[in-house]
Amino acid sequence: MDDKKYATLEQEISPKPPLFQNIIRAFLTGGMICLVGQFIAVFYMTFFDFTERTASNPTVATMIFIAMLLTGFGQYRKIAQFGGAGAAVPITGFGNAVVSASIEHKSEGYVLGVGGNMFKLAGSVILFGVASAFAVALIKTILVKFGVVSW
Amino acid sequence: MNKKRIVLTYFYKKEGNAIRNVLLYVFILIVLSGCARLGEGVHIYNHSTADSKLAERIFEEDERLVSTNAIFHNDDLVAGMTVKTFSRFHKEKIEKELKKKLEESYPNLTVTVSADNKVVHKTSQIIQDKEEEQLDEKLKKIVSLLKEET
Amino acid sequence: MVKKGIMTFQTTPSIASTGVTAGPLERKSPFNEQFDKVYEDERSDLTTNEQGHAKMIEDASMIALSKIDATPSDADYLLIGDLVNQMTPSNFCASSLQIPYLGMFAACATSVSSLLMGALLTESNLSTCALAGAGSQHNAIERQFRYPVEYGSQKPKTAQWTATAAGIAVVTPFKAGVPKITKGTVGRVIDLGTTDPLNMGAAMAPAAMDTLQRHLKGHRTKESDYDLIMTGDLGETGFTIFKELATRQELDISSNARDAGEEFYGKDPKFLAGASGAGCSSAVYFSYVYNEMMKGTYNKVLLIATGSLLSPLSYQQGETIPCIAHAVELTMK
Amino acid sequence: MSIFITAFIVGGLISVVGQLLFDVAKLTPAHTLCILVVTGSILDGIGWYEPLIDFAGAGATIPITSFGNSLTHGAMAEAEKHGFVGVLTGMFEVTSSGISAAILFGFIAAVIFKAKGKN
Repeated sequence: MDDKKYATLEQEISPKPPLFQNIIRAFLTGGMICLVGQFIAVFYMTFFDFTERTASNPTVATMIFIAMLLTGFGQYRKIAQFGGAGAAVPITGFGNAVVSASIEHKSEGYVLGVGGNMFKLAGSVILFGVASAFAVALIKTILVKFGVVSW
Repeated sequence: MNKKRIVLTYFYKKEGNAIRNVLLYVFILIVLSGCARLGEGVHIYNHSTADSKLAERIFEEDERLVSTNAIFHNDDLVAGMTVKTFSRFHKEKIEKELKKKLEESYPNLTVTVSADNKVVHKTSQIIQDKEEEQLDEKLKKIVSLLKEET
Repeated sequence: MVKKGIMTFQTTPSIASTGVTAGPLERKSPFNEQFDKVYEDERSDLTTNEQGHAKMIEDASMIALSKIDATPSDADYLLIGDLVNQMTPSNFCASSLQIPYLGMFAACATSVSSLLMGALLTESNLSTCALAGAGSQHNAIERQFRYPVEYGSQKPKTAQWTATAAGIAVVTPFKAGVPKITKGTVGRVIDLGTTDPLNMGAAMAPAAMDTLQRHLKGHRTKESDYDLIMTGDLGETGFTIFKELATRQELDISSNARDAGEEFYGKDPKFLAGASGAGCSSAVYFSYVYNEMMKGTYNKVLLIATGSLLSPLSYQQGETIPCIAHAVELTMK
Repeated sequence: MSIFITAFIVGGLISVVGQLLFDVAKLTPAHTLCILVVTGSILDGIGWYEPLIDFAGAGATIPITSFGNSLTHGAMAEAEKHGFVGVLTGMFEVTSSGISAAILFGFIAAVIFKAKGKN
């Protein structure tokens, strides 16, 4: 049996991801997390001196704090198995990636283990965030200088 | 061994409580954030010598607004407004437009217009409480909050 | 007669006793009753996962030895392996047991490859008591091959759950009343180009089929001669493919083929396609299968343990997943 | 109060995009998140992300796309003031509260918790 023949056989037999169900679940989970985030944002706006713009920072920090608790108590994994991208895409997923790696590498000590491996999974997101921010800002600056667009 | 299990089950029970508590807080938040506001329409609190009729018309004519709270105080005009759901995409544009209109109508006043939730909330409070003392300070604070960037 | 990996053991080395240990989660397994020791704590009350892993293998070895009233000083060889980098749990276990040690690695097929090695040493009169087996610990292996344990990623239905278990068998020269190792087949590495590390069953099924065919052909036996043909950890998906491949090769294994990985957690959908890991096959082979043979339920059994020989490095570099399967035939007579 | 509804819907839809990248494009979580971050950054470059935040609130600030947006926004704000030099200095000035929070809470979690293999 050659590779191609086997690949078709494997495709036939391996259960497909239930796309529709996964999408619904991702929508509900992602929506739910953002809804909780919105409640927190409103909370900060109502009781503290934050505007819509400035409230997003403490909101994100609070969400990551919640993600830390859920990860530590072993619940985030279950939410992610149910919600898929709905749990990975919100900032809580980023928090989960950092927190889970930290907990995991605690056994190697705080410097080499936690410090060295904290961004094992989330590091690529930071890299591409910073790199693309630089590229986009540079391109926009050039375009503005040439008068193609304005700020 | 046994002791450890007891501690563990305690934590698991705690966990359930924690989730319930979070839901409770969320519920409280809905209630709190829902009731501290003025309803639809234009609410003007004039604490100055300026004529507020003009402003009222400007706000009423704009169909994208749901509610407006405008406060006139000495040389300041601070307005907080709620924008219709899909007009929120153009929030900045609406703010700029209205600011320009108001500045044309009231050249003597310093105009601050914002669709920010916080401003709406604060202005609602001031109008509802008919606050007079420290009004100056409170308005200054609103303006300074808006200037913060991050 | 040794030819192209086909082995026949004339002296029929015997499995005098076995020892199986498992983690707390493995209580959910239908084989739970058969395990010799089940820990309350997944780290065996030690600090790190890897220490717990080593302790688990060590305890299994001690249990297996104690059943024949032996001590580590009576054992001639320690043939064990696991899936952690450089097999450190096995190394630490060997360090505390002080039995002459040969580290074995065939990924999840280590249970059978070590058994074959033990039988060879016994057959050639070099050993009177060899310990063979393997173990795996969920946390230590998941972290090694996949993501941190608490990381939330949605696993497909084809993914398997690494079992926390260790199984050790004591291989001695012929002994009456216990299962005997009569034949074996050393597998070839089969790679049909699959690349999905979350569908290992599909990667390993062709290797299992290749070894089964070679075993049947090399020893001139028929699939119906066996009371039980048990694969190691193909899981639900891999086992379905395995049965499909058998049908295409015109082998009828519908009545006697089973998979240890698929049944390990009682087909609980929470565990997706079932169990995997070196501990999965060794725990089932050396507890359930061994006990059933002792009871007389099965007389002739073919064990095919499968292993996928990948590393996190190799699949991140886009390599395919090479797989192996070793077979051993046990008879009660 | 329609902000809650829009937050739910927009947040859900961004997650659905992520799920499609998982299941249809067969990408790993890391690749998917990187694509979303870059997308957020580009959307901010053409000035679409801020209106989305105005529209959906946390529905746009909680998904990882906002991470690219906030970094780009900071860099562009500096660039607007100081030109090309601003792009560089802006990069060093902007931070995301997400990163600092994740570092801090990650460390706290490492002190408090231990990984469990429960299912």
